[in-house]
Amino acid sequence: MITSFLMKSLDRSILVVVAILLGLAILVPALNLLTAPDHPLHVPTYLVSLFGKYLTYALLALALDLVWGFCGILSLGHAAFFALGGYAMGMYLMRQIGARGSYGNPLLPDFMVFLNWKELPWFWYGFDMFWFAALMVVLVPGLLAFVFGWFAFRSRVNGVYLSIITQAMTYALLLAFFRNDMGFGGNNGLTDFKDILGFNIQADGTRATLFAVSALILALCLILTSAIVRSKYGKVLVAVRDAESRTRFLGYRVEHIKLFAFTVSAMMAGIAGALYVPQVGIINPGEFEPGNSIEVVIWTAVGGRGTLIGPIVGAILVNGGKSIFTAAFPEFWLFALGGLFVLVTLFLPKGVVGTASAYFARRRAERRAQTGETPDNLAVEPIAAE
Amino acid sequence: MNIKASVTGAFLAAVLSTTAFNGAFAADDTIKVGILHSLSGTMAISETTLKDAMLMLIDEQNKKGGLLGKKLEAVVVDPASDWPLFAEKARELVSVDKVSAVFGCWTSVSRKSVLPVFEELNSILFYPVQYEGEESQRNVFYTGAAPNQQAIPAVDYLMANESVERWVLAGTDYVYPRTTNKILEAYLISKGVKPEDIMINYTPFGHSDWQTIVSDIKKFGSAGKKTAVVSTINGDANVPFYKELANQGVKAEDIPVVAFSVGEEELAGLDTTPLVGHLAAWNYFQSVDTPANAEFIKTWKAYTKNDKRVTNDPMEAHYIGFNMWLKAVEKAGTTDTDAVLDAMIGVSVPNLSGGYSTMMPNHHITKPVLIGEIQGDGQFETVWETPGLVVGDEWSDYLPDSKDLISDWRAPMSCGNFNVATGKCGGKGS
Amino acid sequence: MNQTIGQTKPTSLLYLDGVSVSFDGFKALNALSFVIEPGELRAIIGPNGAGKTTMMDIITGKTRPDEGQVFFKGGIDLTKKDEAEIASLGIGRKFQKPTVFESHTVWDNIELALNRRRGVFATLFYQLTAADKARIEEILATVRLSARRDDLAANLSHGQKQWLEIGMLLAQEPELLLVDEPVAGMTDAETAETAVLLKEIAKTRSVVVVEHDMGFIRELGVKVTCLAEGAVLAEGSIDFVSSDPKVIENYLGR
Amino acid sequence: MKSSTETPVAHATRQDPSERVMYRILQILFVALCLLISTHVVGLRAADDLGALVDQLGAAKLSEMDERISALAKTGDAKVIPVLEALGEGELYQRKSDGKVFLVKAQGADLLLVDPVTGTEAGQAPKAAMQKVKVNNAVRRAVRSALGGLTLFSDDAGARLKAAQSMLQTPNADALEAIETAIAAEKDATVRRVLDEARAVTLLLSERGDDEKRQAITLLAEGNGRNGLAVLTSALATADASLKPDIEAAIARIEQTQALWSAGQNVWYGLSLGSVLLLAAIGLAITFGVMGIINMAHGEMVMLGAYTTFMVQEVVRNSYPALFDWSLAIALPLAFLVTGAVGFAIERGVIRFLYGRPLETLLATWGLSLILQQSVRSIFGPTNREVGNPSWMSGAFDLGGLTITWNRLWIIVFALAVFAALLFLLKRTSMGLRMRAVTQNRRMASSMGIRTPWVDALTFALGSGIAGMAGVALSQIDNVSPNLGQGYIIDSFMVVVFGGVGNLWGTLVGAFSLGILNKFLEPYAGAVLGKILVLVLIILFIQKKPRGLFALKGRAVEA
Repeated sequence: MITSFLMKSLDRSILVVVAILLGLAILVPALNLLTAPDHPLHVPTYLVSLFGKYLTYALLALALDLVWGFCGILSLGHAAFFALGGYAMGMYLMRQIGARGSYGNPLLPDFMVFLNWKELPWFWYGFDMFWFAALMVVLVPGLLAFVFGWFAFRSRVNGVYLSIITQAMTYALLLAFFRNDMGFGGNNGLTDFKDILGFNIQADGTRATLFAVSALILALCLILTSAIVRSKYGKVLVAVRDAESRTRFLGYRVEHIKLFAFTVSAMMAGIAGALYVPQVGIINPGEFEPGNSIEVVIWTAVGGRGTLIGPIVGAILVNGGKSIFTAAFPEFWLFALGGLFVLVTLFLPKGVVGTASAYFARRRAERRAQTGETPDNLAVEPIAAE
Repeated sequence: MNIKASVTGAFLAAVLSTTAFNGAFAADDTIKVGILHSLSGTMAISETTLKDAMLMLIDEQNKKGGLLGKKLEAVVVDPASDWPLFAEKARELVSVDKVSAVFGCWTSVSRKSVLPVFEELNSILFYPVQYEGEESQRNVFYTGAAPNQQAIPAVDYLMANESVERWVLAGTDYVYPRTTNKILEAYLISKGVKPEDIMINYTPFGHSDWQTIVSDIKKFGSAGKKTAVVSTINGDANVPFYKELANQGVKAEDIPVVAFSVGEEELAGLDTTPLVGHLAAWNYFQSVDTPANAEFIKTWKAYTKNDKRVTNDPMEAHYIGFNMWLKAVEKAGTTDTDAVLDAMIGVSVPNLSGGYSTMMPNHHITKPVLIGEIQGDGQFETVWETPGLVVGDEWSDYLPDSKDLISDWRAPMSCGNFNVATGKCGGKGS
Repeated sequence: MNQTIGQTKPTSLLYLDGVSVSFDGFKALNALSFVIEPGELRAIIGPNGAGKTTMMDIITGKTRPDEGQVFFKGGIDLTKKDEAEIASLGIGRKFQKPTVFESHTVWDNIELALNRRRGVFATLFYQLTAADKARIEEILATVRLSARRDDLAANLSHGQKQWLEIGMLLAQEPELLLVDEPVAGMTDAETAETAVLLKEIAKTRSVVVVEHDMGFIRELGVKVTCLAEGAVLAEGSIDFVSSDPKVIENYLGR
Repeated sequence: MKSSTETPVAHATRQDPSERVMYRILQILFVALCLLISTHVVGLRAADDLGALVDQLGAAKLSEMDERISALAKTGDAKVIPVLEALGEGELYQRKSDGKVFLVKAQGADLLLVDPVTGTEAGQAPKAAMQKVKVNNAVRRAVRSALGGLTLFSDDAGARLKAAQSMLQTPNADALEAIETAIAAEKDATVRRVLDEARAVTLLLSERGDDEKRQAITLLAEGNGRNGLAVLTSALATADASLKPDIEAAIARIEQTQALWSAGQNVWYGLSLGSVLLLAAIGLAITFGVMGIINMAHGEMVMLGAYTTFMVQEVVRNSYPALFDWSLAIALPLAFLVTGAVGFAIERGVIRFLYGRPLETLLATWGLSLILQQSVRSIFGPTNREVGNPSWMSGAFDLGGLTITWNRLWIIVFALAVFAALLFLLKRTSMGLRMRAVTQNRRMASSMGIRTPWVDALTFALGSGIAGMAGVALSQIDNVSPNLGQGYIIDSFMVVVFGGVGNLWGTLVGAFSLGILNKFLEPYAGAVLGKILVLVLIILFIQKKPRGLFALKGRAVEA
């Protein structure tokens, strides 16, 4: 059952992207570790980390696309799920520092020592074990999404209202994590990590591995989402997006349908956050900023929502652009970024991938019309107007 | 097929453009200096000025012939008040642009974010802002004030000159105010202040509704003892705070407020007439009357082509840090990190308040501490000054866990957290 | 069991008694009572604002009545259930505006409507069986859409969308079908064909049709209920109702 | 000029403490008497000494200033008043060449000198030739208390009131007799009341008998002033055992009254916060609530309004300084026009292509907000800009035990006025009718001959213009920086959603209830936790009422 469920996901375009990701997972670390720094094909460690970061962003965008693109839930809370996953990982990394902190305290992280905390708060227990932290990475965002979604979907909070209350949730979490009394390091967050699973976090090998793991997990999540979207459940999701009350009158429990997608999506966002933290070396409440959630929406929109490849492409394009512009035009890059958002919404409502695939689908249809072939399924569903 | 082509195309384009772009910055015969200050986002308000100040300093140095016979070249990036982006940009500056030193950061969190990068890539950061201490890192030089160079002298002044007996410690809820207030609380109690005479209050960033807190301060101040507010309120929140103080009639003569994060830049956004007499503690004021400062202000106004631009303490910190770096590079004869790190310690350069500042083995510098009162024109008037220079104390003596720690980056100790009680490097030791 | 339940209740399929509901002071339904027998085809007419759609909202669980009773198949209290439960019990509803899943194919629309387990995991691991396939083919033939099975629903004509929606309701296998203005915007030929279709459907289940088109209702030739101001004005054959002076004044006259 | 002749002060400083107290009492009585008879005579007699005393200010260290100021005050000479005032204002300078002290006024790059004794102009001097006489808070306190003593007998009731208040705030036992003399002579009831309180406060610090002190305590207990509480608390430590129960009772009583008032004060703070929220949200209630555009650039409209105020004040300051108090009145219509025009352009340029796609307006307007922010940053610089409070918006007044600041009061009035005007516009004018028609049923409206694109653009411009006007008000209490709008956007959406989209009354009630809720939570939970709680409550509330406080019911909404 599971295999047939997963097999269904592997249509051509998904296979290609998965293959590219797997290729990158091998190629980039290889070029980084095995070639000399002056070799023309050498990938510097700087770029490995940078691309690793993009991949985690891509995973976050993919997670958002599952709920927004396919179910019409515009969540402005995905930055929160991402950050929670990141914090779970960060707490593990903090505990790994052990007695190597500035004060040499074997139990307490530095920020607790100099603020005179006497003992480790209860919610830090267990995070010295990787399996526990890994569990929390999916459980905490998943549980939050489940509880939040259970209330919200049951009360039929919809559309803009849902967006606004997810934003309120993110904002409340932002404020909460800012508080030093919470025991998460306040504004500074968690930083100064030393190693992960015993490997030095700054070593080239670790960075290359983290990149490979990010690519691998992104590929896995892509297959998973693709399987979800292409199952009957996925069709129900789109049905909910397009005509919620019709779905309800057909006897589907729309709140359950939404809740499942929302929870899975939050878990994926949490995993993205957990992969992100060791690669950038810091997690702090800034990740909860409501603006971050909106940015994720924009990556997805730029790439093309309702397509699975779109958000991946969008996240990489926008962040790549941001990396380049913040260095090349430090004073003016915001104009470029802002302009991009306006132009994409105006002229590319389906996003880059959506527009491209619509164009190719038309071409194929024309060719078919000439040769009289039978139609095959479209790789990408078009987006219905809201 | 087609989708594959478009996707791979897009991805390759992104990869190529990044690398190609970075290639364009390949090294030539200039010495590069990285400037890592936010030009957008919430911190742009403070940090943009420092970027301009650095560009001016580099410009001036090039007019004087550059360094080691080469021109200096500034590399400016925008980390956009986004802390992980600070780390990314720091990495880019060091490993792609190959800068010899970086001047940057404002918030503690941005510094914490880039620390591992400078450590890993072995490069140099000059950090120009007053901060909470509790840190000493091999690759970082702290040219702003440690708590003992700002907070403690300010409290001493209030106790001696205004006979303050009751204290409100009001701050934004982040690590600098938290640590400073912990240190101050311990210090005040050691001076015989009763715990019930200390009120501590934290507010979020950008807090704009100060009605309740100001009225609480008034109430706290009406207990018959002379009361003062020690404010570690951060940047943006200060303007509404001072406006509320002025409107509720809290006068400096009754309840003086001494601030550690309010400088000339922040006051530029305020009508300061109702605030005359409130205090700030810094290591530099624009009003300092020395020839060096007059020259600096003149150059600054000319460089920014704006007669109203003000100077402030972190700018002076960059001025000192930059000159120290120049001197150390000249002494070492190279920009090689290890050589410069060794050469830095003991370097002494004139500061803008008429003395010399020296880089100490703990990577902090010596500075005078000035207490100034706000004037009607948005400037400060120095009302008190430490008799000599104060050495920055990275590990506070008033926190139980750090009082045994010292830092000395000279060989053979070369340790940022040496414990004098156990005689080991690395905090308490286990 | 409730003592006040009338004797019609145990035998009737749908039983409404004294149902009232108001929105912001406006009384949309005013002590409405009426009964549908098993296998009955019933037409409902009435002016705009008479409460026809509100009545359907109440039966399908979209709106809760302020007072009154709604029972299905004798003992099932519909006022305590939500839309999905009511749909699973066997009440299908067709909206005034054709509502189909536009970004799905005609085939998928029917497949989604098929009366199978509808839980998250059931749908996630659902496999299309030969029996299901045959059933979908059958329904497609019934609603005359076999040729367009692979087209997106968005590309259907207005009338075809109405049929697709009816097809979806058939797939749902309801015992009671509520149909809101099925022929609005249809051509005359389509209207006639729709009447045939509905009569065919009514052979195996009860159907309630809300319509303005008197010609269409005459074509159906069934018992008619006329609503006005949230209550039943008249009930009987089309000729009886259309000659009622109250009906003429309220509805037909102007 | 520096050599000092023998003055009474010089004697006084050499005498031992008890004699000094006696001497001061005599001195004050003498001064008061003289003042009552003729200030003139004293003035003439002391004219020469006065110049010397004033000059001594210039040479003094900060720690010696206290003494010198009281020496000046003791002359009792009315001419001392402007000198002390100038000292407090930092307008007293010493000429570097001869050490002579002058009152100065800025005149271009130079300083205009005024002789402190004669009050006549004494030419100009470049800034470099003069040195400011240093002042700090201790000096200002001394000046204030000295001035209090000197102006207590002024002819101007306002000056006397100020003097009485300063004596109340900085009580000084030495001044007791002077206050009593003043009370005997005082006719003005307001001044008299303050003087009575000042006397009570001062008396507690003095060496007077317990009975008198007890009366003073009773008087203070009846008031609600914080000054009384401060004096009583400090008196508690030093008072005789017999007085202690009275003092404690009085303190308890004052604290009780204050606790009662503090609830009222919280309501006031809540109203004031609510009015800010209302102002911030009301424009959004149009663009989001009525038009359905998720306008993330709304905050930037507020910011543009604030910058318009800044521009207006710049022009006024530089060209028409006399009009400064009117600057806000000038800025209001301008801000409305500027942001309205920007809104109009945004609607025509971007938003009109996005009707029916509300979630995409979020993306486009977010992009616009980035552009607007960065534009302002490029044009005006990233730092805060100074926007001054006109005099009628500065300061506070007491209403019973409430302290009410003028700027907050005006902002509440303004918020309500904007609300009323908007309500009138929407409900009572044909423009409003057309706006409502278009937003409710676009097709129908256009078929009735309404030019819908035009109405759309005007509605959006209206919402933006109102946001701009809010910016004028908010510039009075917050930073004027490119980040200004960011701080309000989330709160604004919360208010509109909480109140119920599309319902102006909902926005009003929503804003004030959130404001008051916030201010009642703040004392218990702290500012941060209070805000978190409010957010959580909003989330829970939306579960209960998914369409806000004043949702439209019925099927029309869901169609």
